[in-house]
Amino acid sequence: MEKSTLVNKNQRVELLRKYGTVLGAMLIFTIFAVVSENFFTLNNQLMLLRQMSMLTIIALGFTFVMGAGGFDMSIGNTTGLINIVFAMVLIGTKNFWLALGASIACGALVGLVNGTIVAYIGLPDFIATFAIGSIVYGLKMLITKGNPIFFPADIPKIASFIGQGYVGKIPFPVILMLFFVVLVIFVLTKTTLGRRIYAIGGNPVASLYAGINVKRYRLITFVISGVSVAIAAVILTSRLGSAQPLAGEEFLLDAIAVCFLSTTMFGDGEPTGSGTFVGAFIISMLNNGLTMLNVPYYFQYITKGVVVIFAVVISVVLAKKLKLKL
Amino acid sequence: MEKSTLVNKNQRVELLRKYGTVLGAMLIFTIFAVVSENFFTLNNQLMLLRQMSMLTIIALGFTFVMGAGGFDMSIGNTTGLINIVFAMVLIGTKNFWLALGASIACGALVGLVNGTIVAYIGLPDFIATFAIGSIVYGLKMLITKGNPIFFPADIPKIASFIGQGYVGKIPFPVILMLFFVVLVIFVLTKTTLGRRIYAIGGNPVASLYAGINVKRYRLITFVISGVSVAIAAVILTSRLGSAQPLAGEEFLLDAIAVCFLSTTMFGDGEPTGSGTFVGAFIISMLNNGLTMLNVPYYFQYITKGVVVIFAVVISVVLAKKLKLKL
Amino acid sequence: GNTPAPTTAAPTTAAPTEAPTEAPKVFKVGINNFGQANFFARIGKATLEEQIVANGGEVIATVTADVPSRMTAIENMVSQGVDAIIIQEGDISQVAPALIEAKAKGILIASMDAGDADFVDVFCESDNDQLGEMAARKMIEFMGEKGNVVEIFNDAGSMIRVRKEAMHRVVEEFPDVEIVAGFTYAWPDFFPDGKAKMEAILQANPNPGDIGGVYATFDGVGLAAAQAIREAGLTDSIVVVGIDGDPEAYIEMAKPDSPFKATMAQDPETMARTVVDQLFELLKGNTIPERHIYIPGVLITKDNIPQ
Amino acid sequence: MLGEEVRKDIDLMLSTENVGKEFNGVWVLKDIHFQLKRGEIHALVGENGAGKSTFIKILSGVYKPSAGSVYLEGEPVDFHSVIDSEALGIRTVHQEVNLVPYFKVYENIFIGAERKKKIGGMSIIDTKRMKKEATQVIKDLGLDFNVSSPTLLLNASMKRIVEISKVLVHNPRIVIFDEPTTSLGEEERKNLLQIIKTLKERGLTIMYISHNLEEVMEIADRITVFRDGNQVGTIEKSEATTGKIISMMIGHDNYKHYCRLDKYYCEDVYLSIKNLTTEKLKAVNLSICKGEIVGIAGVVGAGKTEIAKAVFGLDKIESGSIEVMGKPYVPSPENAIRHKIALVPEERQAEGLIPNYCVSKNISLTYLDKYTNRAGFINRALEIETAQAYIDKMGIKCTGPLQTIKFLSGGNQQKVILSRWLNGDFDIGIFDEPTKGIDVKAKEDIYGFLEDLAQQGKAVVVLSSYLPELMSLCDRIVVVRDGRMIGEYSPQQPNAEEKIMHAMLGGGA
Ligand SMILES: Nc1ncnc2c1ncn2[C@@H]1O[C@H](COP(=O)(O)OP(=O)(O)OP(=O)(O)O)[C@@H](O)[C@H]1O
Ligand SMILES: Nc1ncnc2c1ncn2[C@@H]1O[C@H](COP(=O)(O)OP(=O)(O)OP(=O)(O)O)[C@@H](O)[C@H]1O
Ligand SMILES: [Mg+2]
Ligand SMILES: [Mg+2]
Repeated sequence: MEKSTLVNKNQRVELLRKYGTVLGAMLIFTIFAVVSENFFTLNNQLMLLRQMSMLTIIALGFTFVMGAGGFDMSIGNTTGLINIVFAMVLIGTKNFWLALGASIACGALVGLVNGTIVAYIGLPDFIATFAIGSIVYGLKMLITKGNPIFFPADIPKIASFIGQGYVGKIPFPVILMLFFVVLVIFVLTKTTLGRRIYAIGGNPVASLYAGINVKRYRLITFVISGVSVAIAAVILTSRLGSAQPLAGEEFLLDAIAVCFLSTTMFGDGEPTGSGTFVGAFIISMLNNGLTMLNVPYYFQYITKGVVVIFAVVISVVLAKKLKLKL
Repeated sequence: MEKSTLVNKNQRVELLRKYGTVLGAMLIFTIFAVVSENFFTLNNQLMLLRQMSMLTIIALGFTFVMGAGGFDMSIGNTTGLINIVFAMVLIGTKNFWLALGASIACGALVGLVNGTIVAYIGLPDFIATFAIGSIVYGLKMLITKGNPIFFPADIPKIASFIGQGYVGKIPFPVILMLFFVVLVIFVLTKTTLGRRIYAIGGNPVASLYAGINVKRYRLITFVISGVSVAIAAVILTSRLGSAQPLAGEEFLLDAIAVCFLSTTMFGDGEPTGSGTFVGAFIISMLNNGLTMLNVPYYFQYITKGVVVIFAVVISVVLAKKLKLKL
Repeated sequence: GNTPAPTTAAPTTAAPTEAPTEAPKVFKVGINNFGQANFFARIGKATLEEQIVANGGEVIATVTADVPSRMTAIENMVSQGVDAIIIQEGDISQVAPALIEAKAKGILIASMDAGDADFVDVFCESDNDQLGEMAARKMIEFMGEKGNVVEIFNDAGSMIRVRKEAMHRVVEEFPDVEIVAGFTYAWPDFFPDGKAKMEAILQANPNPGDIGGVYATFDGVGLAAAQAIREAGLTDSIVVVGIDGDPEAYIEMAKPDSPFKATMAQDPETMARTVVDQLFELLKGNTIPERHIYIPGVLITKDNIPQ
Repeated sequence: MLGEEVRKDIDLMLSTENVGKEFNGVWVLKDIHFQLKRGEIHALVGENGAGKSTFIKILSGVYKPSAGSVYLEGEPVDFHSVIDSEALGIRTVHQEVNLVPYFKVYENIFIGAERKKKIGGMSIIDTKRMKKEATQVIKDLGLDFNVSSPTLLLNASMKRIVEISKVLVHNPRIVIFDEPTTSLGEEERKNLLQIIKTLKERGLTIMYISHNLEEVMEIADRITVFRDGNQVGTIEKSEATTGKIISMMIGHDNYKHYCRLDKYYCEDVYLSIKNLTTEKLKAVNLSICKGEIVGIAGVVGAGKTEIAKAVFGLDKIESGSIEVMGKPYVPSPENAIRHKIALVPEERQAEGLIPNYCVSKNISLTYLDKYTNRAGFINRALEIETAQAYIDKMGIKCTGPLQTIKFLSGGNQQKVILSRWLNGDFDIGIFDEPTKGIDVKAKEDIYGFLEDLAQQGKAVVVLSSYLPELMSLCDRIVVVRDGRMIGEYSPQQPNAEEKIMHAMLGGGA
């Protein structure tokens, strides 16, 4: 038996499968760096990181939901609701921490509602969170009638620091994002919470038989998603200096795309913390690089679609060589 | 033991599970009919049916995709592309049948591309069709730069009849819709195609072992979805008297909601033709009835969300009494 | 075209001499608003509603964000027995078939900044071509008639396209002015998207002088661009002009370090009041002097910001 | 009715009174008075659909009983979910394998029982320890494989071992095994029985469900027999004989052992496999004729299933060829059906069942054209009629052809899936472990059906790791080991069984 050559070949394929999307990302990165002189500058890279910070944080929360085999369609609308809650409490109390607390509570509450009807009542997650998203949309329009809320001059400094501040040369949202990326990678790979979430996503019946409280864990993933939406919304509001009720709706589809990209990397068909980071980088890099190259917007959409397909193809085609997939 | 009463009780529960959502729909219908004097008039009902015809036809195509366990995120953008193709060919050739043929070919092509990369290359359907949708969006904006295309005066009569005509008192799109509803119910329940599609949705591995060409059938479902989008887009364009590149994007989320509602009715967790019809009716009836009652638009979103959740809850809670669910 | 409204009786100038004895009919007026994302839409809608009530009418208000839904909303309003429909923003011809059907039932049609069509009985609008042209001229004036321009637009809005084209026309006149870059904002989630894209443009053109002017087709994206410019420290070398007269734009312009230098203010309140008043004249069976009414835009700079 | 004092009997671990369960108005369990003594191995036997799995699902909290109560050490218990029963030390190795496919073996073993360590006051999972303990548990079961390999790549028997290990790491007091030896080979089976005995010595109380009465006779202290949801009786091992158990199970005495009478000798070759090489197989040559029954024997993991998969186009062929009646054949499932080749998969639940389909739709699936007219419409009446015929013929316990298959018992699901192919329009049928999970009596019926197929002139290939069944059924037996053909034997030749065993196990054994 030529076991060793077989193993080596398979290991190479396996490596490519896990890192294929990353390679694809690096390729695009290189192209941008070569074609646009201003792309690969420290300033632009820092800005890119700052732009992606909110999407990344939302997608990290979504990673938990998707890791447990679920789906959350309410994140886009919830972002807008929390923008408003944050601004209203901040302007009303002039207390940043109170506003932050209210935002997180509000995000957790939406997550709790989602989680309860999905995990405990047993509604299909797609339709349930979609309906909750619709309710949240109605609520925020009811409150604001669509009006944005701009910060007055006398709000606490920290409220603008969160989204606009710097630590040295590094934008504060970037630091926040990296903190959460590391935290999520840690939780998902090193703690029982992460193990169990993936177990539930992989086989809910097996998890139930193993004595895992499947319902409770699924609920938790929705709450995590809600809280991460809240954090991202606070950064967004601070970054924009105003609460836009409709800002953040674009995050929904982008976060979904990011998490699906994430599933093609590193892990074995489940989204990972690091994969989500790279996925968010790919999506944000495309937005940034294509705008810098002044590519007409319709070509941007075409390019984005093509790139996403290629990045995923690399992983999927290689995964197929390794095992039977349908 | 009182076997007979038990049987009766369980049969009642089973009936409620299958018809719970329908009951919910009837309840809402009755409320509208009582509260709004204009709701339950022949004219309004016919108009309601006409309004729902395009959504229904798109959702019927989606039913095939979802029946086979898949997902198609490209339908919204594809609608707009076909609006344009139809109008351009119609205006260019003044030949309705040519324009119809081109539209259907275009829909089938998008479906073929979706199906190929999903079924044959093996990309996750959500991300792949999402990316294709993005490419389609870019293409249609590239062609039109966002400008609508208005019909000139000299287009063939039939081109406006499709969307605006009447047969007796009945709007022609309603007749088309009913035809497709019956056709789809028939295909899904009575033919081998339908049987195999649901089998694939139920267990793709087992279907493969049963000798079903799983890839080919999954491809077919995407083509069906593309063609049904094309038909709906032709009706829409005819109805609007112009091709709007962005018209139809809302169909995506509505069609998804309709198909998920459909899974809660009649069948055993898979979407059915009749369920899709009722689902589209629920969504459209809410739009219509709430406007009749002059409910502010934000309350409409809230009400829609609440009603969808309740309709699904009725089925799900009852289904639970019947069998073990996680 | 200039078709007179079909309900027109004789060309009267004086108020009708009807007997005030019979109970005045309460007219139901349906309004449809395109999205709720910017100040123009909101103020316009609120004023329309107020003014209808002030005229003794009953309001049926709908808000939709895409064409098929708008058509559905129109049909639903017709079913409800409205006497008139006001379409605010968007492109009225996109829903022509539904409105023609409504018209056939004797319902009056009004357009508020939503374009014209031969079935429209009253049409009030800002002259978007004029708005675009004046904003562009002001921008070029601020730029000293030379330099590079960034345009922010979205092809999906008809008035946005008109404004953009007007600007292109003006730029043609100045050999030293060139449009070098541009981007489309997402709608309705334009603010974060507009800001992120402006940041990317500034990274691609990082030096003072690379860009001289930013032409924002409406104030909302102008605000987002101004934020990005301020954060990039390029306030002194770039001028932003917008269109709308958004109160938030006034606040921005009032700041001493703002790159936001001018906006062409529309007057949604006057526009809404005018359209409603004219419509009620027609409903009461009177004639109106002018079917197509322009509400002129006002150029606002730091020096004449309204309070 | 037991009195308080009996229930509190120090020897009584678990007992039930009047326990019953109904689904959709059908009582599948009635009045069960069951007693499990501390430290015993208690076997539960009965035909497919007798209610065994349902009963243990009640004991483990998956289902709530519709009637009666469960007592643990004399105290009434009311389980709302598996979590409750597991908290009290009851663990179950379920009939169906339930693993997370992409988890590594040790990760699956420790689901819900993750080992943790403290680093800087933070509790994180201790991968090293889990690997070590997992390796040990598997070693205790007499096996040795890499606990870091993905579960996805394991074969059926190894997955079963993982399931058992999963239960053992929780240190349970009561372990319930629901048909744990299906899909195990002889070696593993022996090891497992040994393990169960060891567990008993460690003081665990064990319930054991099996269709293999030899196993039951070997390890059980007491045996309870279910029939049609009723408890027929409980007997001590000393009073038990296989014959007695069978007659308690089926309710009468006239039960015959299947024995093949006519033997067939190969004439015209239908399918020939030449130098077939895949990732697992090495130059396999095999010819199969119409009318014969060929057995393929081999230990677990020898490559039996791989031969079948290659022929059916499910595995990539690296070299070699396959011919059907002398003409080249390109394997793919669809092409296989067209060439009248059938494959009845080994993992019938995962690879056969359409869970939401009713019994009749499951039966018609592969040969749907048989029920379809020229215009493509399915003849529902014919479908139902056929299904009813198989329900009667195979003794499938269900409410009728329209019952959803996921509500059937494991063995009855197997029977339905088997019916799908038995009714098939094939010339060569490859049956991978055809009697897996099937009760003693039905097993004999299935042997009869296979022989009928051969009588009709079809080629029948039976893949099995249970040698006795091949010995009584086959015209010839081919042995594979490590992906290679080792030899061909006739069951009639002297010392056949010994020679075959030797070939299966290789030089060492
Ligand atoms: N020691 C091992 N470690 C990991 N995987 C193994 C090992 N032994 C066998 N396998 C896996 O098992 C598969 C071979 O099992 P296969 O199903 O072909 O055997 P079989 O002879 O049909 O056995 P059975 O049907 O009795 O399980 C191979 O795909 C291989 O990946
Ligand atoms: N969830 C359910 N819904 C309806 N009927 C069920 C359900 N579960 C089991 N049954 C029925 O209960 C009966 C007993 O099934 P059970 O699984 O307990 O049998 P078993 O003795 O374990 O059989 P096997 O040997 O085939 O595994 C069967 O007739 C089955 O159809
Ligand atoms: Mg069982
Ligand atoms: Mg096998």
